[in-house]
Amino acid sequence: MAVASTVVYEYLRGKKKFPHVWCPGCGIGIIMGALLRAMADLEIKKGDVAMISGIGCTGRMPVYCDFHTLHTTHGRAIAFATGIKLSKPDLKVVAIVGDGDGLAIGGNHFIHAARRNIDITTILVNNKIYGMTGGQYSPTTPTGKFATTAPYGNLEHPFDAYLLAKGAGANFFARSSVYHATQLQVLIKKALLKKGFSVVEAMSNCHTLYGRLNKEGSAVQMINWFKDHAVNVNIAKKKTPEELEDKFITGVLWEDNRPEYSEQYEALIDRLGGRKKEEKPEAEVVKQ
Amino acid sequence: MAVASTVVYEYLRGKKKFPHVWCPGCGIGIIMGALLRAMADLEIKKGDVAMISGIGCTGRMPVYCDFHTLHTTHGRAIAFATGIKLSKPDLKVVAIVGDGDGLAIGGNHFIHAARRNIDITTILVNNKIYGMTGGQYSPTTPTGKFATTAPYGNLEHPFDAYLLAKGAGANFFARSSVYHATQLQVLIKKALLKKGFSVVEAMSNCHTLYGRLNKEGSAVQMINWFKDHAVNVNIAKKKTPEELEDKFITGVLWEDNRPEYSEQYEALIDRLGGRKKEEKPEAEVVKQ
Amino acid sequence: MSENNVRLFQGNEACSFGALAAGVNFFGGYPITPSTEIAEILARELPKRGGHFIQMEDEIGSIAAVIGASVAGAKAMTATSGPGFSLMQENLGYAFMIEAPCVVVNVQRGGPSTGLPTKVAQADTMQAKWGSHGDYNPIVLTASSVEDAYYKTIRAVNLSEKYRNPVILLLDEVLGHMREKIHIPEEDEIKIVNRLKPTVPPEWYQPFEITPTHISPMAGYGEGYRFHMTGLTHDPWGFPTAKSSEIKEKMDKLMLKISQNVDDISTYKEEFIEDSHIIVIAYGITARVAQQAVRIARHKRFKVGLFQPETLWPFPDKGLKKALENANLAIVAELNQGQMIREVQRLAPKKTKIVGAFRYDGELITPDEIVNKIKEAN
Amino acid sequence: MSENNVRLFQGNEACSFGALAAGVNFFGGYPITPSTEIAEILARELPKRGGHFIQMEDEIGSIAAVIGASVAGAKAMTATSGPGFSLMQENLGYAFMIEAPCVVVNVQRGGPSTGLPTKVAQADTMQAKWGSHGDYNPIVLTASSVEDAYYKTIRAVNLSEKYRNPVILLLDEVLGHMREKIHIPEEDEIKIVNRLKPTVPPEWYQPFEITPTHISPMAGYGEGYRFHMTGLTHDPWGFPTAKSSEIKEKMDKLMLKISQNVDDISTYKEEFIEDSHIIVIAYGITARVAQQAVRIARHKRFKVGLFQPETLWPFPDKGLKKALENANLAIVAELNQGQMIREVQRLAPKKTKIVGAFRYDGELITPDEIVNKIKEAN
Amino acid sequence: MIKKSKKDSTDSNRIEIRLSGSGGQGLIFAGVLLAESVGIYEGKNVAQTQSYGPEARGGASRSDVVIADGPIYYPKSMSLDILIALTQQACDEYYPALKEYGVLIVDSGLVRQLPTDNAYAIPFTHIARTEVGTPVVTNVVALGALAAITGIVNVKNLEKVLLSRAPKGTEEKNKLALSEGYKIGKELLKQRETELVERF
Amino acid sequence: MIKKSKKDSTDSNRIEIRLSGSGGQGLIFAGVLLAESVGIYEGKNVAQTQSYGPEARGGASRSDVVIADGPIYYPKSMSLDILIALTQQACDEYYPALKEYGVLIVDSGLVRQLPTDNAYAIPFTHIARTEVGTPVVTNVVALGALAAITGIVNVKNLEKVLLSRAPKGTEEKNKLALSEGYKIGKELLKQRETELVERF
Amino acid sequence: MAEENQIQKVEPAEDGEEKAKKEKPKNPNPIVIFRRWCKACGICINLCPKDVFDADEDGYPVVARPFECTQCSICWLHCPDFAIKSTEK
Amino acid sequence: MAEENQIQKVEPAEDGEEKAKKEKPKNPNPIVIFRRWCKACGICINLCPKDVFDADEDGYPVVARPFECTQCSICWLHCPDFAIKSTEK
Ligand SMILES: Cc1ncc(C[n+]2csc(CCOP(=O)(O)OP(=O)(O)O)c2C)c(N)n1
Ligand SMILES: Cc1ncc(C[n+]2csc(CCOP(=O)(O)OP(=O)(O)O)c2C)c(N)n1
Ligand code: SF4
Ligand code: SF4
Ligand code: SF4
Ligand code: SF4
Ligand code: SF4
Ligand code: SF4
Ligand SMILES: [Mg+2]
Ligand SMILES: [Mg+2]
Repeated sequence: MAVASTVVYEYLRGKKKFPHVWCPGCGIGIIMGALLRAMADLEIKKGDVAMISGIGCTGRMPVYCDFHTLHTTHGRAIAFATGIKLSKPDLKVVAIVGDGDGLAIGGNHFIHAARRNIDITTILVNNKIYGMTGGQYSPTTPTGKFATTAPYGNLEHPFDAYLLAKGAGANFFARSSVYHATQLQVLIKKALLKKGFSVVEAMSNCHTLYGRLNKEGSAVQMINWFKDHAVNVNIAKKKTPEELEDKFITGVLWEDNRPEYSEQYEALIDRLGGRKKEEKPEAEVVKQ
Repeated sequence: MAVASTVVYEYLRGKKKFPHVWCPGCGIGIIMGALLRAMADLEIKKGDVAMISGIGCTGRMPVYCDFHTLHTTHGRAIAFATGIKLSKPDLKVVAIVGDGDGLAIGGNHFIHAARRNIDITTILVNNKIYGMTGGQYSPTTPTGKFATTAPYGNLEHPFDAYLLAKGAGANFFARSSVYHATQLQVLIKKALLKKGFSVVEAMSNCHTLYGRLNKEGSAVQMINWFKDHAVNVNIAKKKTPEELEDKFITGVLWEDNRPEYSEQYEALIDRLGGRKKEEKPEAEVVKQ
Repeated sequence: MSENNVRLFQGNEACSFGALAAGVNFFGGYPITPSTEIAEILARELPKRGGHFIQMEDEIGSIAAVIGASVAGAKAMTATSGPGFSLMQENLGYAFMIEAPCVVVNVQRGGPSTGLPTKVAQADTMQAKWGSHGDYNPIVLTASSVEDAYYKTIRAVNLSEKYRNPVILLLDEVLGHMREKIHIPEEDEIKIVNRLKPTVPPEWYQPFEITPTHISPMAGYGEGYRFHMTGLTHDPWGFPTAKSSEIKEKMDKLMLKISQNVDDISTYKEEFIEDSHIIVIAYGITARVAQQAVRIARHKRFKVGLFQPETLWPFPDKGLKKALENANLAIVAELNQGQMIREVQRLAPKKTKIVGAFRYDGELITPDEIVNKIKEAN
Repeated sequence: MSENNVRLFQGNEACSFGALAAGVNFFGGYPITPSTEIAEILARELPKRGGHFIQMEDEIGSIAAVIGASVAGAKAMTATSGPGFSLMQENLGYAFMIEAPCVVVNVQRGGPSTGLPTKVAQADTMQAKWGSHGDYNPIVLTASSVEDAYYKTIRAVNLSEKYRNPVILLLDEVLGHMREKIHIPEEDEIKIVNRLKPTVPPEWYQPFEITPTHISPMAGYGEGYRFHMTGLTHDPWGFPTAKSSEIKEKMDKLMLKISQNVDDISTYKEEFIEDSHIIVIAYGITARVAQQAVRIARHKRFKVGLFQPETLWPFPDKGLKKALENANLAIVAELNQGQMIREVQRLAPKKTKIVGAFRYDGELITPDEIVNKIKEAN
Repeated sequence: MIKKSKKDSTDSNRIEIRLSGSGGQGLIFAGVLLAESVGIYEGKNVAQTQSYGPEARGGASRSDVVIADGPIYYPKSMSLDILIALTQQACDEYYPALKEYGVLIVDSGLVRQLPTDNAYAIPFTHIARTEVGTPVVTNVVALGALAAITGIVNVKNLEKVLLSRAPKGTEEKNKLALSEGYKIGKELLKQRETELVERF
Repeated sequence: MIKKSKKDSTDSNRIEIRLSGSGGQGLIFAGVLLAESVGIYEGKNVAQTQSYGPEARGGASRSDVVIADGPIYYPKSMSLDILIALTQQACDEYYPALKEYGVLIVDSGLVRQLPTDNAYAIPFTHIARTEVGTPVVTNVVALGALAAITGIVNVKNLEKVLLSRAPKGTEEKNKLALSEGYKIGKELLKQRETELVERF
Repeated sequence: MAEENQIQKVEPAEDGEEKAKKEKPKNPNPIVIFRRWCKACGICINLCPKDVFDADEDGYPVVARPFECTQCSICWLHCPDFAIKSTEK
Repeated sequence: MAEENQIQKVEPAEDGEEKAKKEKPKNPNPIVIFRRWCKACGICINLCPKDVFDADEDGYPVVARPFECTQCSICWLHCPDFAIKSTEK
């Protein structure tokens, strides 16, 4: 497993774009490192990867990665990625989404891509807040926590992205955190290898906003919080709900093996003899 | 339990709007009957109900019901209903959605209302097809079935609305079919009584399109199919996946008791002393 | 903290407190720069006053919730910027169709697409009128100072209630974020308009009744009236119709309730028009720049006046026509590639030379740029 | 089933096969009356030809998938009607920003909102230009017969490829559903345009290179070029910029690649213009009605001609100005409450009286209605 | 037999035909068959249009076919030369659009109140049910009668098109329906001509 | 001390001040304090604007305050009367916008290369850290100095506003920061006046 | 879940016939079809456990065996068109 | 799930120190901070199990105890700014 300090540079737009925009200590950079190391582990070529993101702090990630990169509109990364994957099925397609981007405005594309089981590896950066716009609550902000639009504490219940993805039909779901950089890398690798819609939820620190509004301290403090509150899925199975109260579960939480969409579509093309171009449009439609 | 033949008429816009637009034998009418009987059972007053729908054959239901009725845009019924419920928390708010309307274009509002656990009773009419537009596949069309946009058989996987709703955090999920009109009525009654976001999925026949395209016969034949393929949830527990292969499970599939959103919001207003109107806006905002 | 109700407010703050003053008791929104402060302030202020705030899952849901609340009886509002405004277009059309009073604030930023989130533009000028499909008749207001934002928000709410029509308030990034002094009036100094309520017996109530004013009374939910509304073209009862005559009647109603009241709705400001044969035309933040430019130019002995539409739609056709009667040069200053200028081209006498002073690089146009246009073109 | 490649086609069918003939190999859509047949036909035809069809979860997803496929290298298209077109506006703006060639067909129905799903209208005329926020420059084509729909679809695809710009094809319910004879040309009779591809070494490749034509070559994914694109205003490399000069350069590029090529893009048809001082102006299905009306009126000895924009945007300003040079009466026939007429007002000489022949009750305007307008106004 | 539209002097031999009834009676399909026969096989210009409510099923339905030698500008009907009405409602609604000497053909089983005694009343549904065994082909029976009575289309061409467009397995029934319709149309025409001769 | 803008003859005593540096230095907050003091307590018209990149945090940041006796039409700065620069980048970028006789005030710890020797260089960050114990109040130290050097705002009013706007518990530190800034500003001013006297 | 089972109990398909045995009203018009709303879908005809209905030539239900009717309610609960009324309940 | 446990094994937090015991490189510059990219977030300083770094007065990390470094990789795997390179791996 690549832990060498230099492997990532191969994948960075190092000459152009650094230092990046993220706040000092922001976990998004750590997650990006884990993703790039996972790519390195799998020896994936840069030209074989399409990386698509939406809008948010998280959404800036493709700027720094030397793939085919597309920074789309807020919430729509997975829908764009769907068009890319379907029309170029040989590409490794990675969608980078934030908790607001991927689960609030983009929730519908998330569940439908999961249902369709199209081969997109989704990295969900969950910092429990809308970072880019300055700290409004997101669908993963825990009940009672503060945000600029939850000045009296959040009244809403958060999604558990795992349950949502599974309920929608995702093929693979794993979770880790910025503290667990190595585990994150391994899980992303698994997701990249998995055919179908796979999600890796990376718990991240937005100390600048979430941390400040909820008095959870600096980047370092928040990262250490992840250390203290992670429970591996195998260990979690033996714990009571009370013991897991303020914990989050890491590891591969869900795996399935349903047929993948773009593969099915290619098979349909083959079945219809669509590989060789036909000469003339056959024209006939009747609707009674 | 109201099974009298006349109770429904109290709730119908009988003088104005009948016969209704649906095809002869369309199950939507049966579902509407079950809903109105459930209302009658609970002695709910017409003026206390807001019924909101989206677009589709299903979406036409409010035309015929003598409540506060709002026929909105495709997919958005639950979002409209959210505004209504929050601003008038005393109303009984019912959203009527189709499988395309509620789960395709409207999927995001569905999962977020579930997450927020706002007190909306959603009747999901699942006929496994886009009826109104003439038979395109929907997110509940089973794999392999035919539709006008799936001329070679549907390649996609259907949602299980139950798993989706549960994964998103719904408080209550039940399922029945047009064959099981009485059970449907009882389940809707339970849903209406349940605080929070509750869903009743009513399996319905669209023989005109789904039935015709998939050679599943007339309304009567399709309704009888529901009879033969329903398994009550308690019985289902004892069956193997193979035995349940082409069956669907009925009854209350999921129930929880999480705090309800609009109630929480009213409590917040009380906490802030917002019941009595304040005299003057207190004006101060600082953002560093 | 202040003397005599004078406060230092951001434009977005003024808008928020204007909304509260006008009686807005429901806000559904989704954060987006540079409008977010409006949501943040109302999240804090509304529950204190018994009102409701909700952050929806996206802008489509936001406007839907707002319309729902409006139909149920609330004074409802949302605030957004370009990308969110684009997403709202379908349901905004629905609000026009069912004649739901509500206010949409668009704090404009640079576009197209994600564009320039923290930079200023006025490039949603046309979208505010034409963004949704089909024919509809938006009322679109603008504001050019923080205090103006306060009063224009009140006016937006009042007009929406009066005409049972959605009203769009077009602000911009500079105004939304700039701070100025504003005098907060006493409550009784503020005129509040409430929608017409039905007085007929419930059985007779038609939510889209054809009336001489083309405005139909609107009952809230739970007020004893039960009725149906739909985005399908409908008859006065609110039920879908396919009859040509009823369709036309509905479409005419939607049009006439606005077009017959342009004089009430549409306002503009003028400065130095009488003696001028050069007229600068500008709205919103750009109008302020133009005010300065006009003064500079007049100081330089140019006969320049300023025409400032306060209402963009319906456009103050009459006022502009009159203002341009003696003009041989019109300078249209706007922060886009030329949008309002098309209205000027439509309305100006042939003799008037029309020149655009456009800026669309994310910065506010300067008085000098406008003055230079005057010099060049004259 | 046919003789000499002559078929009886619906407008929607013609559009679908036109798309295939032009090389469209990706369609992402969501059903909506009256455009659904296009999706249904392409669902059947595309996989047979190795192309891809996908029914997305909504129209937002549809246009997103289309743009994604386009960027990846496909010729991509979607088809919808008013409500779906409104939902697409945000991402459509994105497509303009990243200069993604793609075609959006809008088969217009009655609006606003859900309106009249099975009835005809031309009320998205303005929305097609102004529906998204910010400044952008759509190419909008129209068609007036089934055969025209076939060729205009091909032209739409070609123009989108040539100018690296989204193209909107505005059809309508009547045309979409009507059947006429159409002669299907041989493959080699059809001119196909493909987007410019880069030839520079990959390290040098700028996806938004500033070029004399303002059109930048576009590499597909997996073709050896890696690049970044964003909806934020960007520099030639595709990276976000906040520099005024770069912002302006980008915005100018977007504008100029269209405005400098109006003569290539914008086409119109004329009949009996030379000797006429009455000009009827109409597009799409209404132009056919006007063709008949003009003939009837001329038979009645009115000096009437017809000006038919084939390209709505950029509007054929020059052509219309010329056509109206000697006109003292212009009749603008459209199926809405007055949209294109604003362009005519903008462009017509002052002496020309401009009269609208509007119909907006879901029915097609009749030749007699236009003839009567001519009689009345003359 | 069909008078040229007097209204519009610009059209060459424009003939407007409306097939009307309720959704599900296959009128749009019938319109397509007619248009294709005349358009593709008889070299005329045709424009086939339709109108239907949002319900798509059940409500009123109509299909118009305009036929002309020259170009067809206005594609919809203005005043009908021929009206086929398969329901009373359709007959009542569209009869006023029929020209003075236009031809009215109705399903005599469903249209009981005739607006004129100058109509061809034929029990299409009944014939379909009894002679072919299914009411599904009512539209085709009506087409056969139309061909016989008006002569605007060659029944052989109709058959060709019908066989190419009909779902597999229904060819024979459709053929039968067409010929039954044609037969009764011819009979009626003969009878009517006799009547006319008798009257004058 | 501050020259009236010569550029625009229409404004009465228009003064343009820019507070610049990097995100997180609290410059917008400082601008608000200044605007509120002058606007609410000193009866002038004010317009405070800002500009920031999409990153919101980290990047360059600036806050402009325009002060005038009459109406302020153009709300942004055109040519600065006063520039406070807390980073080298800000100083380099905005110095050209400063008027010929404008006042430049910089953080001498962070701005090492001065574009003019006619600047007030004060180690704000250092003072905040050493005298108050936290760099968070650097902006307030700068405000104090601004008041002392330019006299455009009364430091008492600044204190009032500061205390009302500062987060609970930080009042004392803020007060101290303000007065430390004021103190050094005064000192420097005195020193500078002496220098000037010496020079001429 | 207990009530769930009850639901199954009142399920027409399972219990209709049993109930039917118990009580047989002798009303000659126990069931009325509201012809203007009925669309002849055939559901009532097919679901009636007592085979009370015949179809007329257009497929509309005709109450052919009124005395067989047990008022089990299946027909009106399943009529999608609200076209069936009982004169008894 | 077996591999899951392996992952836990390579978790720096659990194993860093053990590894560190095994091998101690004697390189005087085992770790390089790329100052232009570093934002002084303090993560490396705090997470390094061997306390290799000190903070300078602006908070930037300084490699103060190079010989302690075990090349455990924790610092560079967690540097959000890609500002740490090892000279050894
Ligand atoms: C349609 C639209 N609505 C709103 C926005 C404003 N916006 C940008 S990013 C963002 C939220 C980002 O939150 P998240 O996805 O959690 O990403 P993070 O910044 O936390 O990484 C919002 C609301 C937008 N750009 N577009
Ligand atoms: C934005 C938008 N897109 C598409 C449509 C067209 N449309 C109307 S109903 C419908 C699908 C209805 O399917 P479903 O929700 O399953 O309802 P059903 O008709 O089956 O009851 C669609 C796609 C629309 N009205 N609006
Ligand atoms: S605001 Fe939060 S999420 Fe965004 S860069 Fe800063 S720390 Fe990261
Ligand atoms: S099309 Fe299907 S869903 Fe719609 S009314 Fe007919 S049977 Fe019902
Ligand atoms: S109630 Fe209806 S279903 Fe039951 S026996 Fe009587 S007629 Fe039959
Ligand atoms: S179930 Fe209702 S609609 Fe169907 S045939 Fe019986 S009475 Fe008629
Ligand atoms: S590799 Fe980094 S974290 Fe590990 S011991 Fe060396 S300096 Fe410390
Ligand atoms: S972790 Fe990286 S950015 Fe943070 S202090 Fe260390 S080297 Fe600098
Ligand atoms: Mg986030
Ligand atoms: Mg459906």
